Amino acid sequence: MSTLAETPLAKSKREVIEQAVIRFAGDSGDGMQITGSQFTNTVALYGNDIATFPDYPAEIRAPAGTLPGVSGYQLHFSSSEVYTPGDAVDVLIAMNPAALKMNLADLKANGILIVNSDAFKEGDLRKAQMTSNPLEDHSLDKYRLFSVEAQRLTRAALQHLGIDAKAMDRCKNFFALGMCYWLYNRSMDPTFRWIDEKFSKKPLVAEANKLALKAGYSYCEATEAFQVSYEIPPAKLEKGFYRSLSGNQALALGFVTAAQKSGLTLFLGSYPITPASDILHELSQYKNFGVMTFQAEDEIAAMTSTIGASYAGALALTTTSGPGMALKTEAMGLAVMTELPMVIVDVQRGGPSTGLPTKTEQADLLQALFGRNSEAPIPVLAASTPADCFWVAVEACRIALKYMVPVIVLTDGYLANGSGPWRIPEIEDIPAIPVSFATDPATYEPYKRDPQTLARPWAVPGTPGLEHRIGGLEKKDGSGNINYEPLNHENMVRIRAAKVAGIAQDIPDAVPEGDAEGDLLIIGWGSTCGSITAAVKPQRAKGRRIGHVHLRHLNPLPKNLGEVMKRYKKVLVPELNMGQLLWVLRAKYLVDAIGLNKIQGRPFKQNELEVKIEELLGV
Amino acid sequence: MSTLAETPLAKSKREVIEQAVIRFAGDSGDGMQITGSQFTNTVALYGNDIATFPDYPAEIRAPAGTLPGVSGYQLHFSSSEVYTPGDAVDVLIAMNPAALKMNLADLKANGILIVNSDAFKEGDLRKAQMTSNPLEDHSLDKYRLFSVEAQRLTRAALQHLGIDAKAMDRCKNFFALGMCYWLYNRSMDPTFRWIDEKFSKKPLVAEANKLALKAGYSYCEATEAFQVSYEIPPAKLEKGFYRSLSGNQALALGFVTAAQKSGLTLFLGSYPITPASDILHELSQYKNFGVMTFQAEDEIAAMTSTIGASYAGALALTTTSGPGMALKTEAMGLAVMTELPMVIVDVQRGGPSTGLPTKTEQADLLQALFGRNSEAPIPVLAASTPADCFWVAVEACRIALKYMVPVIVLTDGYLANGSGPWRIPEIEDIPAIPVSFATDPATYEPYKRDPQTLARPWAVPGTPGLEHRIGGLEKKDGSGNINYEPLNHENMVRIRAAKVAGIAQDIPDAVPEGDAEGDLLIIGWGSTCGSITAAVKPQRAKGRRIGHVHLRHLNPLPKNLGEVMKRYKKVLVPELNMGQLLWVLRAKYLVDAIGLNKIQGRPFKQNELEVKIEELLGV
Amino acid sequence: MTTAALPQLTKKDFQTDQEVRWCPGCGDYAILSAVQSVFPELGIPREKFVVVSGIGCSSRFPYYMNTYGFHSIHGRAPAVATGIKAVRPDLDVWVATGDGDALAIGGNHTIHMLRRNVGIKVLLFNNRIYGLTKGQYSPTSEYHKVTKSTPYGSPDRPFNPISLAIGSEATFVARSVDVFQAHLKDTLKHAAVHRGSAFIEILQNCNIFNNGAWEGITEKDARSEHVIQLEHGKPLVFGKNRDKGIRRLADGDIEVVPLGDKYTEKDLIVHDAHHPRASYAFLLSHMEHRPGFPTPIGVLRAWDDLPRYEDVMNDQLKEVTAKKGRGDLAKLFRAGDTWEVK
Amino acid sequence: MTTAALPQLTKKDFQTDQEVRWCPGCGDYAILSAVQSVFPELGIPREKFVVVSGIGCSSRFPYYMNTYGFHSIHGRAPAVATGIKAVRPDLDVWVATGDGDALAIGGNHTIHMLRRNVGIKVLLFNNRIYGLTKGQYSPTSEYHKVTKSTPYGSPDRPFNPISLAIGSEATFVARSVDVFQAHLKDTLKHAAVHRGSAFIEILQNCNIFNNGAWEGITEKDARSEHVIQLEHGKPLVFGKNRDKGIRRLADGDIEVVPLGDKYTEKDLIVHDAHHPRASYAFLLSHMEHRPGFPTPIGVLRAWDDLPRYEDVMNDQLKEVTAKKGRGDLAKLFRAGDTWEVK
Ligand SMILES: Cc1ncc(C[n+]2csc(CCOP(=O)(O)OP(=O)(O)O)c2C)c(N)n1
Ligand SMILES: Cc1ncc(C[n+]2csc(CCOP(=O)(O)OP(=O)(O)O)c2C)c(N)n1
Ligand code: SF4
Ligand code: SF4
Ligand SMILES: [Mg+2]
Ligand SMILES: [Mg+2]
Repeated sequence: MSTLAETPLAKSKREVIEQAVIRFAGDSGDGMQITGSQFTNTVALYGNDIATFPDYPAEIRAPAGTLPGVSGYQLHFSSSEVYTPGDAVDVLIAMNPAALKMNLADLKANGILIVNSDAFKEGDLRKAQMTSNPLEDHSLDKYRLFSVEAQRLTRAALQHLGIDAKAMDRCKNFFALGMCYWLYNRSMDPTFRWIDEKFSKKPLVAEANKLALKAGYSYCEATEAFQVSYEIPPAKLEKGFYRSLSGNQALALGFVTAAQKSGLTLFLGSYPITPASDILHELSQYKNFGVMTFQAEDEIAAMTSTIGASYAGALALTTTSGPGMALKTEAMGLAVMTELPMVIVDVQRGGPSTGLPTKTEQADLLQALFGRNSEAPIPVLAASTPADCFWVAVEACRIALKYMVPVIVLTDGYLANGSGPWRIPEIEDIPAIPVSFATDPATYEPYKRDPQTLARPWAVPGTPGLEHRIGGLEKKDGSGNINYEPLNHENMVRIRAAKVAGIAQDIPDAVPEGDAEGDLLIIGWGSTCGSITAAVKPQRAKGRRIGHVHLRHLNPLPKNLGEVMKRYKKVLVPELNMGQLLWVLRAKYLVDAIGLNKIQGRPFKQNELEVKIEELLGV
Repeated sequence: MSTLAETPLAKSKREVIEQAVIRFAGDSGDGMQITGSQFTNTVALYGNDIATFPDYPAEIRAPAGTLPGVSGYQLHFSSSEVYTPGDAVDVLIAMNPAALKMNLADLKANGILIVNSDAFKEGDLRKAQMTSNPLEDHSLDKYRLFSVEAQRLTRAALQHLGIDAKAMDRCKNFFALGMCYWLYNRSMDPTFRWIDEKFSKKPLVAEANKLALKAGYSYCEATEAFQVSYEIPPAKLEKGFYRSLSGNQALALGFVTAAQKSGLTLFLGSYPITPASDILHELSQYKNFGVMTFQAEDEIAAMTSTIGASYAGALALTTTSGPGMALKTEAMGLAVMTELPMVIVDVQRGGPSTGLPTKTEQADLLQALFGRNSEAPIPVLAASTPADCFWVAVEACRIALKYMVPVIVLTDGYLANGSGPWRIPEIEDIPAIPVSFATDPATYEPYKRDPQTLARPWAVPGTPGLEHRIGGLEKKDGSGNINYEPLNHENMVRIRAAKVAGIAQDIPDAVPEGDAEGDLLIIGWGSTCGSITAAVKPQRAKGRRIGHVHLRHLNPLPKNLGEVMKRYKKVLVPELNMGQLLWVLRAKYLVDAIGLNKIQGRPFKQNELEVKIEELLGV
Repeated sequence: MTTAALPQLTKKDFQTDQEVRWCPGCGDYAILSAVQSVFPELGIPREKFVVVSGIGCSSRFPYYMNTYGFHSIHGRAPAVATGIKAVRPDLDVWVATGDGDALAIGGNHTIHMLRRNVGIKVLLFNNRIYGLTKGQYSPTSEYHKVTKSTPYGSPDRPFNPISLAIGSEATFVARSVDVFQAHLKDTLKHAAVHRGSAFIEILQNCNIFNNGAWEGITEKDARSEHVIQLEHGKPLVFGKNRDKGIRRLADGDIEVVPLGDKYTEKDLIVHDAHHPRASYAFLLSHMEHRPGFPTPIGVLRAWDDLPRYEDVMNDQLKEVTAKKGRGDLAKLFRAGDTWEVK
Repeated sequence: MTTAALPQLTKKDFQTDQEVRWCPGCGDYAILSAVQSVFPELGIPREKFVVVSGIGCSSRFPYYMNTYGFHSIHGRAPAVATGIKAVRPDLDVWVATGDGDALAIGGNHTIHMLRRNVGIKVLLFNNRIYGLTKGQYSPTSEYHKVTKSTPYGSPDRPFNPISLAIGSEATFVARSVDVFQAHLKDTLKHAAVHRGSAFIEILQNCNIFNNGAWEGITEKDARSEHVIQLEHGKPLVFGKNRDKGIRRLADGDIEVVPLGDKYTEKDLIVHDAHHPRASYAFLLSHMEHRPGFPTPIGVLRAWDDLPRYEDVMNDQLKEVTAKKGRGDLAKLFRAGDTWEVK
């Protein structure tokens, strides 16, 4: 915190507040994702609880200054627990008119609006399809507008470096970041460190960025622009070491952990696809952990190479998003038939078809459950927060290896790119994942099962005496030979189903957060966890009797779920789809659960949930 | 009927009976499928109602004489209505020990068993894994065994032709067929005609087959082998011209009909797969009907070429079975997004994965409904009998063209290969399928909808002034431009769903067969129709109050279905899967319906259904 | 519509009102401009053009062409286009695709379309990277390339798209470069008149994720030293001063020779784009991998003596109809054995 | 296990108790027998063999080999095998596949496996038909072929599997024939010692659906007239009386010449299977389409100077580990900025 300390105390007022929501918005080329993640890193290091929501366009780089080119990054940070990136924004940084137009609706009345006034020339306005200049036409009067010549001021600060105007302009996001650090009384040190590391080979660029950052900070200091600055004390999180992780990073770490805990080589067969590609990028760096990544020619090869790697004894994994999952389904049937352990990650995105590639959605649940020919049951897990992705990855591997089954993990674009604090576990506290390979020719039969788990033995090529053949045709129970007998087929179909259903005995019961019985049970899954938690809290504070079950295991479901539902008068299932879990719960439990469905490529707002809760409770 | 008339009246007794079930079984190389279909053709021509069930091994030709090599063909023919190929068999023809072993269990006690005794030598028995000769060890005593030296007698009859032994032996199935014709007093003429046509270029082969046929017939005549022969009078079917069709043939005819009725070119993009390939084979013959068949490099190309053909203005079709359907799912999402009309046929087979390729199953319903990424609703139809395949094909095209949607048609291996009588409709009685292409640039918008059907206009390339772009990204309502706005997305998802749901207004209500209200409603779909009908009849005759709804439209469901269910105390859903329609009905109607599930690669037996009915009715 | 009645189209007629969403500086702009310039010169009514694409930066192409356009799914453009062409052989169907789209996920459709000789023109934008997904290596990326997904270098040897196309029996194979506008337009025109499948690899710069991938070819100085421009009937000469050429050796192989005293243009291979056999083009396609040899651009092979797939299909329909008469549904219904119930 | 300790394996060791389910007379039997004869001679323990297949008659192959076997799904064997090889480079992985399996639905995996040079041996049973699905034409069926799905003749030009493999940068390409047992075994042995991808097209007779497809090659008389047996270092001679040969022309092309007064073996091309450049093999691969030219069998190309894919992958793991040390999970967890809550 040295920088802060060195800075003479500002004359402006300092207010201590509990939390804030800040959004950086600008052109895709303006570096908003970096700006946002630097701010996040800084507040997280300081000890605030955080939740982030990056939101960027599908196009690599839409024309500069246009509406489709706007990129945003939202952060909610707080001295108490944070569940969502926040519905509405306290501070909006808009680097150009297009960013202003696309984001203003979410700024709270009287919220702080920082704009780069240098980008509001006639041409800029036209690109944003604006007919008059909002900085002049009083349309922003209900906000606390801070119109800053960020570009000119940045250039002024960097002039002496002798770099060209373009290079100087590229630093103006750090000018804005400096302003925000001042506004929230934060140290610039973490970002200085990051800049030094990132541009270690380009000292001039490092210098420029650091100067821009300082310039923004000093600008506030000198001009007393804001009158007031804010202090958000550290949150009282569970004790321990923390780190900020995105969902994709957390997944990658989880799989590496499971590989270490099981003593297996991790093999990833994958084909890049938004928003799952980062898992491939992450894992391709961990070669010294024995992690092998294979960038396949398509999703089918990704899936089938994963099956091959599993057959050969690796902890095998494939990662994709909805359209890629659709391509894997035939091969997933083969994984079911051969009963080999592996994990299939689907980072869901908006659909159908190519849909809204960078937007979030939860609409692949039914595909995960049923998207294969014939009866091909697969366990399905879903992560609820970025950090939870780590634990879900470990759990998926545990189930896959223990039961010799493919396991599907569902996350989504919101979890994948959003980040939150992850409490770093002690390695010893993570249970080992025992694996045993068959080696004894005397007792080996390819489809002889463990009576407890119904798992078949894993006999990898290279093991003397266990030579055997497997494949996609129906197998004789026990021997695994091809078999088309009617009763054997029925038996095998039922065994495969029973094996998956039996996992219910091996997972925790559903324990509602909040009221253990009452008027309303909310059942959620996946990335809606934060929004639901955030909505339930104030509602319960108003005396309403609400429970919240957030499902990690979607197949099989916790064995007590039916019983839990009976303890409440109503059941609400909020989903970012047209009601997929709802459908499953209705079919399985014949419960007249009610859906709250949003299909906008965006998470729920806390408020949307609260409105629905109140509607259902008739208050 | 000349042959019959010329034959001096047999001295043996002739009994008039109502119906019979006959099964031909032998090695795959023995020509059992031809034998069976010739017998079928003959009795159908005579006017009996029929239902057939061919059952053959997955292997092209397993080793001769082995159990996996056995091929069977069962026919149920009757002077009254026939619903199934029959549970148990009155007459079994077994050409070798393996065929005997695999089929004997289905022969009724005291049933007629004709065996080719020449094939019961030691080596033959060994190949069938038999330790003693059943023709000698009295294990067949409870049947009326006719042990006939079919091979020797055939050779004797053909000796003078100067062909080799192998060629002579190849005719022994016709010897057996001749015997059956005698047994059921049938004319050999239709088969003579077929032989003459089939072997028009090989007169010696034709002669040999005809002689073998006559030899079998005369053998019975001369030896009075059977003592008794049977007469099954023609059935009193609805008036009209009839023809025997397999489900695959009926589908092909239906699509040609829809093409003619809509005035469009029929385009089939397909990749061969059992048991769907015959549709491709059939349609590839209809070139003078303007039918274009494209054998693609895989199912993905089959599906996407179909999309291309639809875009270009054809009535586009793709045909496959479960594993191929799994490969099409990503592209089916594109079909949903681009709202182009086409039909996707899935001839279901046993699974999962490669499964039991030649066996039947109904386990792709959930894949059809949900097997795509995100919310991608598609109408789903199912055919209930081979002849119904014709009408379902026409209906699928009607819906596709009227609503501008892809439509899925489900049949299965049992319907595909089984055959039944098809009442030939008058061309004029089949309604035209009106199609209109957009042509007016002044009013054209790619996603402007018909307010009634919600269909978008069909503007095919080549139309001046309507140049436009479509694709898999989310579209702006109306213009069809790429659009990622949250509310537009939600709106479009709901419109696509509403369009499909709206078809419920355009399909018949569910009208139960049998009792319109009562103790039990049986809801079925697909190929179980015959078995359910057959089971309900005797149960109702016993005074039990049962209704039967057989669903042709599985998505959307008939709009009154929920109301219909309420009129019965219990609902039973028999399916050849683990309960897929059951799942849908429970979710949608919250009705505690009960499943009867069989996953043996085989249709229900009438008896299995009756047992379940009685169990549910507590009788 | 007769050709005479065709309104004179201009480049503008082929531009759409859609904002072009490529990064500033992307090579795709140049390709778009070239195509928009060439289309009006082809004498084909605008409504007869269909541009089909898969997914990728390059696959946004159809949105910017004021023709019929289909932005399909990743890798499947050749199959979608085949369906269109089969049904409507009169349409002029172009596929815009990337090195990932056409050669990774779509490799199978590409090679099958080529072997079938479907009358489709394929513009393969080869930037040796996955642009849209932000920088993973592609099937044309160099061995050992460091990318987002290969921080320690890629373990894959690349395809040579031209060699692969020739191995797939392609009847027209050409290469051009985004920034060589005149050459690119010329190459497009050659492709446009080819009746069968035309495969055009366009070297394209992705200035965001793989900037300078083709520098060795496009740099002013490099251009003439490292590139050989193939022209039918002309000898294989290259070099800034046209001072180098390619000569046949006795063992069938080729060598680069300096032009001057020992060798003159007469000693060089004369380019024969219309050679009936593919082995000559194959040899040319592989030379860029050899030290000292230039990269060939232009039309390597244009052998148009084979029927187009869609024509064979449609001719079959006509022939069978001529032979059997137009299908009569009533007759078809009653084909085979029928019986009457009275 | 050291090689010295290896028990002497025999053909019998590689036979399973499964009933072989191919039609009597099918060419697959001969291929099975050849492979079962060659495997014991390779000095590799039986448990190290893995045979992977897709779907088709040919793909039932693994069931009859008493090794590890994986009968996967249609077209995907190369990808399954790549997963196996990546993880376990010590295994000897063979793929058994058909012309439909490898070149129709599986075309993409085949070409990508070849370009990557994954150390897998591919046995492509080419019967020019889909056997298992009862007789539709395949990507190697002749143009205009009448089959179940093409009653009026197929509109597709076939792939030449050898040319396609060479266009895909295959490092080992060979051809043999089911009934040429000695030649087949010899070819298999060559493939077995190749470290990179080995692609072997085996002409196979489907006596049920495409009987006699290779008659022009296998018939006693035809054999020596229409087939040329390539042997490294030997001149290209063929003919019943070894009276014909293949000679290079000045323009790089080749011609068939009679041996005798005018030409002797010295004038002929000497086969160089280990030529670093693929164009020679490509030229050979295409000659069978020309009148008067024979079909080449034997090893067309065996260029083993390139690293295997799986080795590059595994070496990267080792190198990075050597450089960075074995991964420490606790350190990885704490990488980047962390903070403590007390
Ligand atoms: C089924 C599927 N898998 C993956 C993707 C993600 N994806 C989109 S474009 C692309 C590759 C693009 O590379 P290229 O074809 O070279 O086009 P470029 O962007 O470089 O022009 C990938 C992997 C997708 N859209 N769909
Ligand atoms: C996804 C899928 N599509 C189609 C099939 C049907 N099918 C099985 S094998 C085969 C082709 C077999 O031909 P080939 O590979 O040449 O093998 P052969 O039987 O001739 O040895 C086809 C189309 C399948 N099993 N799976
Ligand atoms: S990412 Fe590369 S290829 Fe894509 S638009 Fe930008 S510069 Fe062009
Ligand atoms: S169908 Fe042909 S390829 Fe298949 S087993 Fe029979 S003969 Fe062999
Ligand atoms: Mg690219
Ligand atoms: Mg084949």
